[in-house]
Amino acid sequence: MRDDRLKWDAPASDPKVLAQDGLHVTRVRPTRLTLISGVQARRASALPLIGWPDQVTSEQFALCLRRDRILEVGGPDRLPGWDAEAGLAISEMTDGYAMFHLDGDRTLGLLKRGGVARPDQPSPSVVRLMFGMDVLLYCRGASGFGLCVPGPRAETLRSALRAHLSQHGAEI
Amino acid sequence: MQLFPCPFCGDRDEREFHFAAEAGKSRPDTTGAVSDAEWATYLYAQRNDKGPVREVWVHLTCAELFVLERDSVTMAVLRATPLRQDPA
Amino acid sequence: MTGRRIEAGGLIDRAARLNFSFDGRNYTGHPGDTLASALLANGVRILGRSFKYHRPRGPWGAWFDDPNAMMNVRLGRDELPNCPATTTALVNGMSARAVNAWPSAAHDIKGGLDLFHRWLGAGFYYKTFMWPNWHLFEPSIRKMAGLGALEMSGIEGHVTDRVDDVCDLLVVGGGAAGLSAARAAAEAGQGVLLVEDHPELGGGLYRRGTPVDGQPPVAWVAEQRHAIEAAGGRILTGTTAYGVYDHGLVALSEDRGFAKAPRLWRMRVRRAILAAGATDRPLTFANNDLPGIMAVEAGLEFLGRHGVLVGQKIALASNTSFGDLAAERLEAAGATVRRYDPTARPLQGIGRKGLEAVRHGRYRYDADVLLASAGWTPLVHLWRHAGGKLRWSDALSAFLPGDPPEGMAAVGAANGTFDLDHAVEEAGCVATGTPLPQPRTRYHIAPHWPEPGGEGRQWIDFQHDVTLKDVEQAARENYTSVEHLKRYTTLGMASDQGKTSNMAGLAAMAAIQGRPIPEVGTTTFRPPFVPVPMELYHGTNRGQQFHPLKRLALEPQHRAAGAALGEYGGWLRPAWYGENPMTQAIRDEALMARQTVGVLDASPLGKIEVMGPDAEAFVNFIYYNTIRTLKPGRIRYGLMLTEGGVVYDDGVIARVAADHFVISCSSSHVDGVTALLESWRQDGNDPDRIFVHDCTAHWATITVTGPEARRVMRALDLPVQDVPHMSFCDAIFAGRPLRIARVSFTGDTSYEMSVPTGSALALWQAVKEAAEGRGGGPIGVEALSVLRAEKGYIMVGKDTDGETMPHDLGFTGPREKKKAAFVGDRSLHTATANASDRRQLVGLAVEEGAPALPTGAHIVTGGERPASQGYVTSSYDSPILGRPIAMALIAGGHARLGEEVTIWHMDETRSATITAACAFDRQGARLDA
Amino acid sequence: MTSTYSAFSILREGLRGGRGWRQAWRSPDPKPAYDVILIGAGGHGLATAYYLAKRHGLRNVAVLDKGWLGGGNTGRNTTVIRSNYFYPESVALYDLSVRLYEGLSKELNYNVMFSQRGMLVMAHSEHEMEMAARHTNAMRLNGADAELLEADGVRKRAPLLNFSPQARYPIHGAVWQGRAGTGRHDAVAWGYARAADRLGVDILQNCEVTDLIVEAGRVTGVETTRGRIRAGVVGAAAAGHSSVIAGMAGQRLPLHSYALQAFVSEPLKPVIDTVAFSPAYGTYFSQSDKGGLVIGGGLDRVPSYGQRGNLPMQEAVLSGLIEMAPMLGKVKLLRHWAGIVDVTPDSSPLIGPAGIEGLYINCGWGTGGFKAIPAGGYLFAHLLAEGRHHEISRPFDPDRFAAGRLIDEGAAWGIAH
Repeated sequence: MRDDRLKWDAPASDPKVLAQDGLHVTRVRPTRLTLISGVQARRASALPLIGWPDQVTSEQFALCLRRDRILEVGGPDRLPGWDAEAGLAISEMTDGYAMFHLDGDRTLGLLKRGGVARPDQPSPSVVRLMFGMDVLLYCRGASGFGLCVPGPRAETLRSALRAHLSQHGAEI
Repeated sequence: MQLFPCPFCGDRDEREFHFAAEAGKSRPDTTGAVSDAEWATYLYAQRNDKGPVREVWVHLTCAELFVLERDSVTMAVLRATPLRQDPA
Repeated sequence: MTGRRIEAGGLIDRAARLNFSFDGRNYTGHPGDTLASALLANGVRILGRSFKYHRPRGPWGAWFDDPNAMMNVRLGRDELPNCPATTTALVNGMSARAVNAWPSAAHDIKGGLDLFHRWLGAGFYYKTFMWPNWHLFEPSIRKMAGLGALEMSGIEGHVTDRVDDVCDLLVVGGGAAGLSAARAAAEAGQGVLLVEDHPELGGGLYRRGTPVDGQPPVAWVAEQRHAIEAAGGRILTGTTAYGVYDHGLVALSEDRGFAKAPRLWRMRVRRAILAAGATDRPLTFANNDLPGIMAVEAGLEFLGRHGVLVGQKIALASNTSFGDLAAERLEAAGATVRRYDPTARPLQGIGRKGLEAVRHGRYRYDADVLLASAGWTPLVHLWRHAGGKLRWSDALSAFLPGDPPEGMAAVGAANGTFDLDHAVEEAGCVATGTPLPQPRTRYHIAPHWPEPGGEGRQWIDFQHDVTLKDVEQAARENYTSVEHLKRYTTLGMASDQGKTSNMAGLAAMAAIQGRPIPEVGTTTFRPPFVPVPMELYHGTNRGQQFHPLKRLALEPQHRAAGAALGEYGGWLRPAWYGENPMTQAIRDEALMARQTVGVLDASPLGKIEVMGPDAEAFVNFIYYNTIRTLKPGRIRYGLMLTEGGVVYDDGVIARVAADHFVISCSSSHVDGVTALLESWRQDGNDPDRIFVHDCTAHWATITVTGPEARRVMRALDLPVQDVPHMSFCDAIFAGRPLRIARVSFTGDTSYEMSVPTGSALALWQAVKEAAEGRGGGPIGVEALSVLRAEKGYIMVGKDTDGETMPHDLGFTGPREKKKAAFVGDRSLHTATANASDRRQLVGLAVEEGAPALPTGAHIVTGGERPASQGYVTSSYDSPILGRPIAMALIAGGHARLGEEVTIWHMDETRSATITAACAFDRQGARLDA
Repeated sequence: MTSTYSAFSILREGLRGGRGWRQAWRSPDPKPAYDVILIGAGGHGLATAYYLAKRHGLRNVAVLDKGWLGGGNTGRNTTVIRSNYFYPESVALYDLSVRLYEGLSKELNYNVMFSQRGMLVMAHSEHEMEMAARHTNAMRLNGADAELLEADGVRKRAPLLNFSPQARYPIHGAVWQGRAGTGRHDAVAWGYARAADRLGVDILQNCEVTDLIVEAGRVTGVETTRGRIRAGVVGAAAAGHSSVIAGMAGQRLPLHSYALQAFVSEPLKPVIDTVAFSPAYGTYFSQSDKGGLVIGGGLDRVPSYGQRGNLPMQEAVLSGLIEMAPMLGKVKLLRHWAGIVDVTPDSSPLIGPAGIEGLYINCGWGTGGFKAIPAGGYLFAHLLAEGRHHEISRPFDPDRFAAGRLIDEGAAWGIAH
């Protein structure tokens, strides 16, 4: 049995993931993430419902994941389980996603290394395949993006971004 | 790299999708008697048409199952409809 | 000396000098040169040798249309094989060597092979080398074949930058037509991307040197570039569109310098205009492969782009109206030019290692260069990639773009519009959707094709040494379809992929058979348009980014605790801890868990919630086992099957409430089980009454197992009294929810504690400390594998294979009794499923003192020819039992307990006794100790 | 006329300008009826015709193809020949093929260049080494040659691979089959075509079957672009398009059609003298006699009849290749192409009746039909001539699905094969 601890970089703990001219990636920790599914899920939250490329303007919003599923970010505390009255399935996912903020003029250039995500191609949902993994990608302001991956993928995303910048950073 | 339409999310990279099955198959009621042949037909027999096909696909990223009509020769995408509305 | 640099002209920078070497001799050139142009400027004629006969060769073309001048090129520490000298931009310090030649292209010791050519014709190897067998001959043939040698080291930083992008209109080709189209479209408000494969825009303009719109080429090109960019268009030079794929995806390779990986643009385009131009095709005549014979356009290209006059006494043989212009240009540059009409009488090249003279009919003329053209061939490759049709034009003697593929148009020379002004006009019209003027052309061609039965050796494919005689022989042997011709003679399979040879090959076959050329057809045009480094498909999809692993929230703690990390089911997990050798460490951990307590990071275990009014019926259908009867607060072990009845996953399911379940599947199957649940939910069930949340990532799970587990829990002040085996309770830990499940994968009392990953560190530290206080500590996955094997607990995929059904594992109840339908149910009742010789899971015991059985050893029948009856799936030394244990899948095994069987491994046999799979604590007394 | 190939005939023809070489096969016009019609002049169809004539004395046979002979998967594969299988049924089938290949050049008097340079199937972890041991043992018990190599043994045979412990998938060892190798794919089709033609078989190119003639519940002939042709019995060996043929008789088969891609690089001086396959990297490669690296991988993800490749699989296969042998990143790709293969649920072939009298199928070879050509032809000929299975083909009858008697090598090996 091999010991692969050297083969895989130890996970970084610094929330400032990357910083280069015109490009910043930071890890942020939302107060609460709640997964809500149901026939009426997209109408179940009082928070603004965010698809692509809707702009997130505050700390509280709901990302549209599917036809019948949203992810509340910074929403109210909800009792997990099946809410029979509202017809909603509710799970807390606060610790389930790693959330990154990407800011700067060159961010779109970096995202083009991960897949196609064009603001002029709208989509009701924010889920997509980027950098080879399932992510949630949404817009924050003019040149800012939010990028979420399941926690176990955080290190992969971080190292993917780092690899692109270290190899081709000057040309992105 | 093909572009497939998710009925909910819209056009996406083909790698976000997975071919599930040919459309129009229904599972025999296994609480009753099902012959070996019937079961094998359900499990294994395929139309495998050359040309226009109707298939069930999954948009992996949003987990939507839908019926995709496309041409298996030209790769032209003809129509995508959510499975739940599929009349067949 | 034949070629030389002229005083002025071209796009080179005469002020700067670049040093380089070829075949060991030093030369100089200028920025803007290719290896080929610089060598020609230095008077070098022989730049390579052909593949089969090692014939001396100079360049035929001046760009990707040259199959002859292939070189291994080294720059500093980096060497690339098979670089075409005509497309390799000269860099100071380059050292080039002709491939397939030794010691040099000029003096190649294998040149003598040419003497045997009459025995080495098309497909000779299919007819011989059969006796005694092929292997006798193969090694020496292999050594002879191949072009460049590959240096066995990688290039540092050779990493492709892959960019996904879209554009409204892609214009392929930055010549007059492409520039005009791009400008017109950009000024009409379209989002334009123009790509040109040369480092400079301008395409064929430098060859002619004629003014465009009254401006010299350089000025006109600069103005177009400015206008395109001013209108918002993008331009990429040094960029080749090399493939068109489904749904408008065009792959672009952007050159970033020698030995640097090109950038890959995966460009999704709404519309594309093909303005790729056309190439000269070779004239087929005797000795048409001699160094010094090259394409008319190549001669002009070297002159116009690189300031190199390729010869002093130039013979020019062209069957098109462009010959006049070419002669004028060359004469103006200082050469004497003599024109020949190749259609009038047969042409022949004379010379041994290069052209010395031309024979035309009965007349011989001295010449150092012969520029030849049999007409222009539009570059329609991308058109064909995209599915466009071709049509034959008698007027132009060429295949032209016919019925267009969706979203693509062709303009300029690529469309058979060879005259410059017409091309410019056509490009503007097509770009803006303006009606086209009536087609007209000044270009004139007198068709001239290979003439079967002709004298001498006439080359069709230069690199592969395919001659007209080879084509005639192929026809005689009935290899007449285009693909047979290509494969039998290897015509068109050289590194230029037929760009120079296909038309002549087709025409030769047509002439032999007396059929029109379009009836013979064309071979398939396949990507890549030009050879591209395979790195283009790799990029950052390497190392840790290639099949990346999922990472544990507690990985820093495991590293700090000295864990060896290994890959398990897509996760990086602690294999064992500490500095001891692996075997010792695993043994110590397994023993510790049996004697006191072990702590395991079990976070990858699935936590998939199924909720909704139909959740109960749904999970009852998904599982082999009956779940309907499970009470809230309780947990049940269960198997999931495929519809084929094969065990897909095992795990436990907990019922939280009437309409709420949590499925804890095995860690490698979380994504698969989630997908499977979604698929059944939406296909065959009411998706509005069942919802599936994969919450695995939110939770970290820490398992405490062993005789001291209960005391560890008490020390942490966690509720253990009301958690009987196979049940769970909810609690609070550090202000966050904690779920404690009593399930065991070791056979000892175990608690699986799940907290949100943010609280994992606190829980881990508390549990570890409490365990260490009782002589226990963390254990890795390897020790767990031993512990579970002692109990006969399976790992799906290791102790089961693609045939294993639940009753093979001893789980017979639901198959016989479960009334409700479930996934895979009917498959459990076929003749095969009912067979008595199915491979069933059992244990194996070895004689006292014997070593452990090798995993993968087979159980065999006795006798002369042993046959497999199954194999060992898991085998370990059990520290607690002090003897080896093993599990195996054995035909009819359940009925054979106590039987002594033969174990076979790599031709050696030993014996073992079939036992129950469980080897430790068969009564299960320790579960609740 | 020179009809036998030998060093002597080459010498003689060389001296007289090759004017004596006769046609490798005729281009006859279709007769109104044949005893046996084979649909598909690929390796399997041509081999079937050859063995029908040679072994069963049936010479009134036609092989029909919609295009040129050998133009389907026979002419567009990666030429690997091997019998490294797990189940006895599979080994019996594929080892028959290897044995026939071993004598094929001489039997056909056509050099098919079967080069037994061996094949490595890489194991990248302890677990994979255990699986490799299980497999090696199974192959040896079933009478096929196999050896379990440690990393050093692999290094000796393929030193260009990435043996670094830091490789994404470090090499622990491999299953080695020395009798495996590669052949010249076109030559197999041409050799069988020439030999069958000599025995009187009509090879009808550009003769597309547009329909099957069904009379009284029995297939009695075919409609083609060159007219109607009657047949005593029809055998379909139309890889990729078997569903289309069966569909003409109203039959559905357990098949999906997929594009399978292959790649060839620029020619290089010898760098590897074996076939190296890594399931973990998802790729395999060998080097052709011409010097090009011949590279393959898994099926495309999208069921298709479009005979062309797709980028995602290209990236997966070539990325895996470069991870496995990093210096290959600088080697240039010359071309890539795709064939349409039909794949069964257990990835084992279908040989047997097609569900209607008078029609038999030989298909479902998935990614590995080329290596099976001699055996496929041999067994299919037996079935067509005798009306019953040879014992080796019996387990591969389509009836196995209703009985649940699948031969799932992929499940046993852990990967598609």
